[in-house]
Amino acid sequence: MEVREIMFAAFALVIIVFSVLTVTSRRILRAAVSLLFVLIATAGLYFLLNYQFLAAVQLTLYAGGIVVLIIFSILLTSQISQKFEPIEWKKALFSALAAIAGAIVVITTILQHTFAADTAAAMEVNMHVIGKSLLGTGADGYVLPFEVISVLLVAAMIGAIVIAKKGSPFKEEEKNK
Amino acid sequence: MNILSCLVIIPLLTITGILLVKDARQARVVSAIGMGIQLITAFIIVFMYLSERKAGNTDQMLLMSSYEWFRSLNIYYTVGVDGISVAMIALTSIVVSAGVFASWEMEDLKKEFFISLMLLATGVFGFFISLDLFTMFLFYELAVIPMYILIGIWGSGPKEYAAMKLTLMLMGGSALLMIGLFGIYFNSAPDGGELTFNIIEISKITIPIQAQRWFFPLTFVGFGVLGALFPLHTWSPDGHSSAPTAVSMLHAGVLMKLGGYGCFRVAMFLMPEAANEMAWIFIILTTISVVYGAFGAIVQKDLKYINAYSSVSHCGLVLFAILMMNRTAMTGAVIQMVSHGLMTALFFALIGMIYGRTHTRIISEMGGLMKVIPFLGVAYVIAGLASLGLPGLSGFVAEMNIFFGSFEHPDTFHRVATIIAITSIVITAVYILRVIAILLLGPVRDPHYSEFNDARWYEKLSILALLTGIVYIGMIPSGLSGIIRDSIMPIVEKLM
Amino acid sequence: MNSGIPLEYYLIVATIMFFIGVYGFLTRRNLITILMSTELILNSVNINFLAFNRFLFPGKLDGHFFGLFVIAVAASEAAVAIAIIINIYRRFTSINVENVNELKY
Amino acid sequence: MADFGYTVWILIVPFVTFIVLGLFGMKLKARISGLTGTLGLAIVTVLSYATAFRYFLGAGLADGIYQKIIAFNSTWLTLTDRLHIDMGVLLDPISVMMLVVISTVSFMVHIYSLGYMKGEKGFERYYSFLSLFTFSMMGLVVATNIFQMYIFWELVGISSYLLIGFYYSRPSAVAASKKAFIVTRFADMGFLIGILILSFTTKTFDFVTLTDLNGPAITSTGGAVFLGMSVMTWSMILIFVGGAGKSAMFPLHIWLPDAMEGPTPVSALIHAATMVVAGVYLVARMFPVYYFAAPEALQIIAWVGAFSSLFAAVIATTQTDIKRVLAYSTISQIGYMIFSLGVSGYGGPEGLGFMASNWHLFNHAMFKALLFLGAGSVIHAVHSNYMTEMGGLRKHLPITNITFLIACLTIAGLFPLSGFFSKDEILTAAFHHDKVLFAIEYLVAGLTAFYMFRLYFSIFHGHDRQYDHTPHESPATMTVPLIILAIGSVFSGLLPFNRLVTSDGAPFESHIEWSVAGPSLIIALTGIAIAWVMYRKENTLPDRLASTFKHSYKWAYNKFYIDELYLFITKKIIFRRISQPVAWFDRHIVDGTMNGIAWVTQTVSNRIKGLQSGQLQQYGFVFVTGAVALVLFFIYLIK
Amino acid sequence: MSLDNFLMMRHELVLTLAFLIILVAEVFTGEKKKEKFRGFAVVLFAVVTAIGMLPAPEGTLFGGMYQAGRTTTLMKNILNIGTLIVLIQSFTWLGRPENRDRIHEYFMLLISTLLGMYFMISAGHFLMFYIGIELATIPLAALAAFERYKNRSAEAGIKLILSSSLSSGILLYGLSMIYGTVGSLYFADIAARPSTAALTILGFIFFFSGMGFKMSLVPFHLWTADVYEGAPVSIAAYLSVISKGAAAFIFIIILYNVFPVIIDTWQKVIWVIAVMTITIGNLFALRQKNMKRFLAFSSIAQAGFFLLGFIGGSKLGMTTVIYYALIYIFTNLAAFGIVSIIAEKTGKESMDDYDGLYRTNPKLSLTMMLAMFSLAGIPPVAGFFGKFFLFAAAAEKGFYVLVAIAVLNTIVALYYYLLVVKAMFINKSENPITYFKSDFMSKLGLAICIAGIVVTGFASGLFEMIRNLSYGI
Repeated sequence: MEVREIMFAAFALVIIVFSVLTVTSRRILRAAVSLLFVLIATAGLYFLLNYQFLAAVQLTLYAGGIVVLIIFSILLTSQISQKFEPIEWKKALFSALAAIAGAIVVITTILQHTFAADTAAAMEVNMHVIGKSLLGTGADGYVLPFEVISVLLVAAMIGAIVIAKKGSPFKEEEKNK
Repeated sequence: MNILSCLVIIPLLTITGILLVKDARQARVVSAIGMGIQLITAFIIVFMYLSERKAGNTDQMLLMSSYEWFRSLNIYYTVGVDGISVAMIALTSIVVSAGVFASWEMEDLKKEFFISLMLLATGVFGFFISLDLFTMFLFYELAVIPMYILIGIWGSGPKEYAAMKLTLMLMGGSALLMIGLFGIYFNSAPDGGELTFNIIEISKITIPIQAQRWFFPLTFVGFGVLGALFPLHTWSPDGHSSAPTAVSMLHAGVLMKLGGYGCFRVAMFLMPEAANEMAWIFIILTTISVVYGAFGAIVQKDLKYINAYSSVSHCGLVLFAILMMNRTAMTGAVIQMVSHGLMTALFFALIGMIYGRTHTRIISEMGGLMKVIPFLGVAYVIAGLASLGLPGLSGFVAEMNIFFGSFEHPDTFHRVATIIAITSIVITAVYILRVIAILLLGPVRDPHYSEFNDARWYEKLSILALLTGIVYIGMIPSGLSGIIRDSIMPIVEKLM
Repeated sequence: MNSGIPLEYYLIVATIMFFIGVYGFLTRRNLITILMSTELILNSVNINFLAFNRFLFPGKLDGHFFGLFVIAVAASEAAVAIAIIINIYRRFTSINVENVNELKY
Repeated sequence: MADFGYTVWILIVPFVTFIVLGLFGMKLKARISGLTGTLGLAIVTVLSYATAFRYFLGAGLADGIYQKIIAFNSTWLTLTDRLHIDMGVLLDPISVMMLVVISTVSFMVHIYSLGYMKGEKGFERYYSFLSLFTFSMMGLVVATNIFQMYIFWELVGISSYLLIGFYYSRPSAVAASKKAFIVTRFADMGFLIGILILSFTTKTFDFVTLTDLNGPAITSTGGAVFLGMSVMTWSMILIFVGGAGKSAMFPLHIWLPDAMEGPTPVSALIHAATMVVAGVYLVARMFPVYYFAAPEALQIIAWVGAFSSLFAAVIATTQTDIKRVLAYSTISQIGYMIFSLGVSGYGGPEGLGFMASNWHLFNHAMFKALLFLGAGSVIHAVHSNYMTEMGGLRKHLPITNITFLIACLTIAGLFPLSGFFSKDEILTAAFHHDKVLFAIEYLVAGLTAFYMFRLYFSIFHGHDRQYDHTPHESPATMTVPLIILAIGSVFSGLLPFNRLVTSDGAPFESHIEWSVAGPSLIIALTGIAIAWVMYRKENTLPDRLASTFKHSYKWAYNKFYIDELYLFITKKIIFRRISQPVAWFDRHIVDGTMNGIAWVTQTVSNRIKGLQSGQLQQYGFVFVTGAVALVLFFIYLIK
Repeated sequence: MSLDNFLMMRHELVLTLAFLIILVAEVFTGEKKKEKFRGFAVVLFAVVTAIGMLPAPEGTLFGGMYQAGRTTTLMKNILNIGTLIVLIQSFTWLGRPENRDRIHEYFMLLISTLLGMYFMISAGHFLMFYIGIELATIPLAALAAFERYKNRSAEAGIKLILSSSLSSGILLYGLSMIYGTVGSLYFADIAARPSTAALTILGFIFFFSGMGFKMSLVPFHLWTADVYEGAPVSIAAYLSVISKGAAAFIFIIILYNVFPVIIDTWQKVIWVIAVMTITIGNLFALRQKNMKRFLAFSSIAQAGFFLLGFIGGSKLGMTTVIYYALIYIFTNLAAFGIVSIIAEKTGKESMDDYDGLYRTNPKLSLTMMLAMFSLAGIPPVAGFFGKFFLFAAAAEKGFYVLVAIAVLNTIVALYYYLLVVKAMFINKSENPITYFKSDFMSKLGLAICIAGIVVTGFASGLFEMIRNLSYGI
């Protein structure tokens, strides 16, 4: 077994185990931490695939940003020590059935498919290439989505603010129905 | 501009006029004037038609004109008339005018009432002049929908239920019809070329028989619902009994004719092969309609119900005759449409007027009305006699054409059906005379009746307009019959 | 370069993760944990994209950039979602999804 | 051939009178409208007589045969390519004879009514309806084709309806008129179907063509056989059903006695002299077709006629309402005529029955109208219809008494009154045809004499009853018609019918056959004698007889319960077993299906509301399973 | 970039500019002037709409990442008109004291979602499409939760955003499979490299589910009613017409231009989904009493009708979808407009409250009736023409059974639309909504809608124009 394979197996194992923990853990902070592990393991997979840049982004933005955001909100809204009540078995059963059935169907389909690889030479993925592509305006250039995503981020920010903003001239209680 | 389009425009202008006047009482005057002009226009059209024919114009449709509408789908606003449409137009204009006068004393929301009525008229007139299936369908639905409002607001009894049922069943019919129309349209150019909605164009080609087998029954049933085809007639008793007077008049008098008219103008004319193949199914149904409606009418207690069932029977006869597919029977069908239109409108007008005085429509609660309101009584008797097919009144002419035409059919099945249908004339006599006996004759039932006024001027106007038509057709039928016989020829030839 | 591990393995891992996320979405009561489940789902998709990109179409960077943008979108989505969740917490004094059902039928 | 175009006016005049009186009668004075009607009829009568004289005295004759003359004809409505309805005037011996009969009786009735109906509300309506009737009846008899006949047939029916129901605030009159119309309408349906079949086979409505010996009707093989008889026979039987309905033959006779609810002059005109013989006229009109193409039908006709005459005569002996007695007597006499046609042959002396039938029709019109008008005069005087409330009126009503007596003698068939001649010819024809039928008719002749004199003695003899006021003789407007008609019934037996009205238009010789006439005269006298014994003076004999034959009497008195049978069929079967179930079926099954569809939709809608539970996770569940199911379905189940 | 390129992207650029103007304006407007800003924003948007109408070149930009053509321009213009009406209608609501401090944000969020839709429509690459769809959704969730003080608004927001993230997850998964089997995410490439492999179809179906979510097709529709009911009326309206319309537009473009190869499959899928959508939508709408919820279910059923235009895969189909969308915008906005006005003035949203409305507010009732008739497809209003042509498009390719199911469903639909008419015109009420005067903006909004409802049907020129512009990009 090569190192790569061992690493892959390790990352895969981490991903699956902690994914399961994320969705089953009855303590919310543990779930969040499990998610963190999943995200980190995913970044590991990206490394394996030789996408270092993206792995870095994954670590900083996802593991760093989103998870922190989530943890903050957990702190704001939940009591950390509190354990969730166990899930109603019916709900769990049916959801599990649906998920498993879905997984089986999809995996079967994937395994039946013979993937045809492109003959084109592999592209070196370094910062130079990424930067050029990201700001490229021609074919395979991603400047437009890059611009648009900035609008999205601004809009999301505004949206979050609008909701979180405290109304000044108006008494909250009066309209609370 | 084509004079036929006036028939659509005048009611619309009348609506505008009604909207403009301030006083609700003026609304009725405006509508009366509008419909007066409409009546005159209709008769001008009749004369124009006749003079064109006399001048030797042998085209199937006269006074035609066509405006492009939806170019890419080849939809045109095409109008034109033949003898049959002319007859229906004349009928409609008479009934609508009579309806306006019959609703002279409408109490609530007068303006709205007349607007809806005019809208209904627009739809009906539009339907009869249309030669393009699309516009025809448009006007068809346009005619149906104001019924909901009219019955719902100004009706009586379980009006909401009745209005809803009527609207849904009729629109259900038109839903089937729509599929049928698509079937026709998309098969209208079997050898390539441009698809068309134009009836005349389609009649020149042969729609593939497999398609016909599907779309003929859809189209026929679609129109048949409006023509009270058994077992899809049940909207009729409830709808008619709840509707206000003028609406019952228009609906039974004219709207139900849309069904019969459509059945042969569209279903049979355009898909003759399937019509020949499948006629037997519908003949059975219509024969049932004819007898069943008549029997149903015998035991009814409500005047309007009696008339509604009677309409089922009579309209069943229309469809029955159409399905016989020969010239005489189909001529009879058209005459029956006109005749039934007039007399049933008259019936409903009279019932409305009687109801206005006695405030009941249950026949057993009335009696001896002939003494107190002789004008209405006599008119009712005449309408009744027309309905039971007395010679000299319109019903007879129609029925004889139908029976003799149907019996001409070489097939025994058709003749047996004819004989079964004939029995309806006795049953009709039974229920008509039963009503007359209970309602009009006998001793005056209630001393309060002496306070009743006989018909007012506007009521008389309404009644006389309809009576004139009934008597005219009954006495001198050859004019109408001749026009229709000529015009029915292309259709019959196609069916042969 | 990737000789050892077949593409399918990546895909299977991703798919399993995807459906675990789905399972979480369907069963978790806490709104925040539901949000976390969706993050799992998005992550699994990213693995797919990158694996395909690397194994099959290494000549371009379609999958790579898609993954990048998905991360960004996920972030903004999370931001708005969390803002709403906090508002929910204010309004309902609970972020149990089963309680958030004033609107139904 | 002579121009008879003016005969159209026979139709137009009464029609115009009808319209004028119908539309404007309300505004006229009662007297004026009565006179208008009478004047109109006077014109018709003059025209009819003129036509008759011209026709019989040569204008109608060609090659020694009375021709069928189409005086006027025009197409009214085209039905099919070959069938068209014409309106016209056909003159031949029987139609001309009918013109005379109708105009005479109608004119008499018009005059009579001036007195009888005086002061009635709706006087102008009455005259308007009378005109309508006259118009329709005239149209019927001069019809050039069977369809025109049918049209006027219906019109006669409606005028009868209107006149029976003249006193429309009286429930019994309303019921009677309704019954009359519906029963005849039912029969007319048979007539119509008969016409349908006939015209389908022969492609014509025209009488001239139909009765042409080489025409399609007679030469046709009769078409397909149905239930053992040819289609032609069936059509002729159905046509006869129409005739039987109008002529009140058993079992369609039930309307006629009830029809006596109408004013008495109307009974005289419509229900005695003219309309009810339309059936006879119809068979006579179609006689060649019957004889050659449908002999089975003719046989049926003979039996129906014979049976009806006996049946009605028996009932007549028990009734106490004088108008009803006359009504049953009418049925009986029409039965005679129908029967006579049934036993007749065609051509020359063979057609004796045909001639006799028409002759009897003519005579009957005179004396029966006279009887009814006389009865009217009596009723006018005592204000009652029941003979039990009458007696000894001969002192009070001398003219009525005498004319009534003449009529009774005539109907009994005493020599040399007219009834004797025609009845004798009928019996002779029957004698040559069928002995059983002949015997029946003999019996009927006796019964007729008996019940007529029972009636006569009960009214005019015996002693006075308690009258509200002393009965007095009717005014001249009423008695003059009585006298005229009495003269008519005495002398019409002298008319040479065998020269004028024959089956093929050719005159033939006939003479009284005393071997038949003698016994019949004796039987009639016997009948009169029995009546003398029983009713001349008040005694207990009738009651004792009635109690001796209790059951038979009860059955006859109750008209053999035919009315009840009809009531059962209409009320129990048509109403209860057909109409009500149909109405129920319509409301609950057919309509119920429609409502059911709506109900199902609503219910489903209510049941599935749980799908929209408000639970986000459930939405997700549906979402995911939906997507997975689609994948499964479209990738693995259908490729 | 040349001027032509700018012109090609003018919709997006102008809109971005508007977005920036509002952003800057927010900084510089004082508390008191905020209210007046509403008018400015509406006018600004009207200008944007007008600029969109200008003729412009066609073509692709950014190496095929962005494409603009006659069809997309037309679609964007239609969306512009609809959005303008929504903005006009939300005018009064924005004037409420509790909303005053967030007027700018409202406009910005709305404009950003519209921008997302533009990019979605003009996408030439699935990445652009994805970002567009997210940009069109995420701010909408914020808008749905806009009424901070209402539980229901918050609930609507969370339901929208979480459902949408699930759906976009599934959509993305589908896209990844398409990417894996085809090898590119450029539309042009995918169309050029046909693949009918099972995995492609799986990818397509997952993608379809995501689109189904946006268009609220059954079984992906369950969020719809809850969100419509909870969200502010103008947002519900926006969701039901603009968002749905945009989704329909891009969906039909993708179906026709990207997946023509697997047309057999997607026709079957659409057949099934259309039947389910129409039927379920109708069955639920049948029993609704809350007007917003009622309109939500009705809009689900309407989405099913849209699919009838999709299924043929023909030029007629695309034409009718666009045409119907235009009609639907006017119609549904009229209905929502009235609901919003009444809710604004009286706070009543239940159908029972509408009893006897005609007697007190005849004009509103008539408008509502027109809208209902148009939704039900009753002539002579536009809905009739739209439905007729939609059905014709399906019938053209022989889907008669589908058309039959659809038309029978229109009867059920007619029933519940008539219920509204019945409430307003026929029912009598003890305490009807009293007479009130609407302000200018409400009237303006309704007037535009009425004009649209009445004219769009008859104006065959419009239909022909759309037909000439449709098909392709």
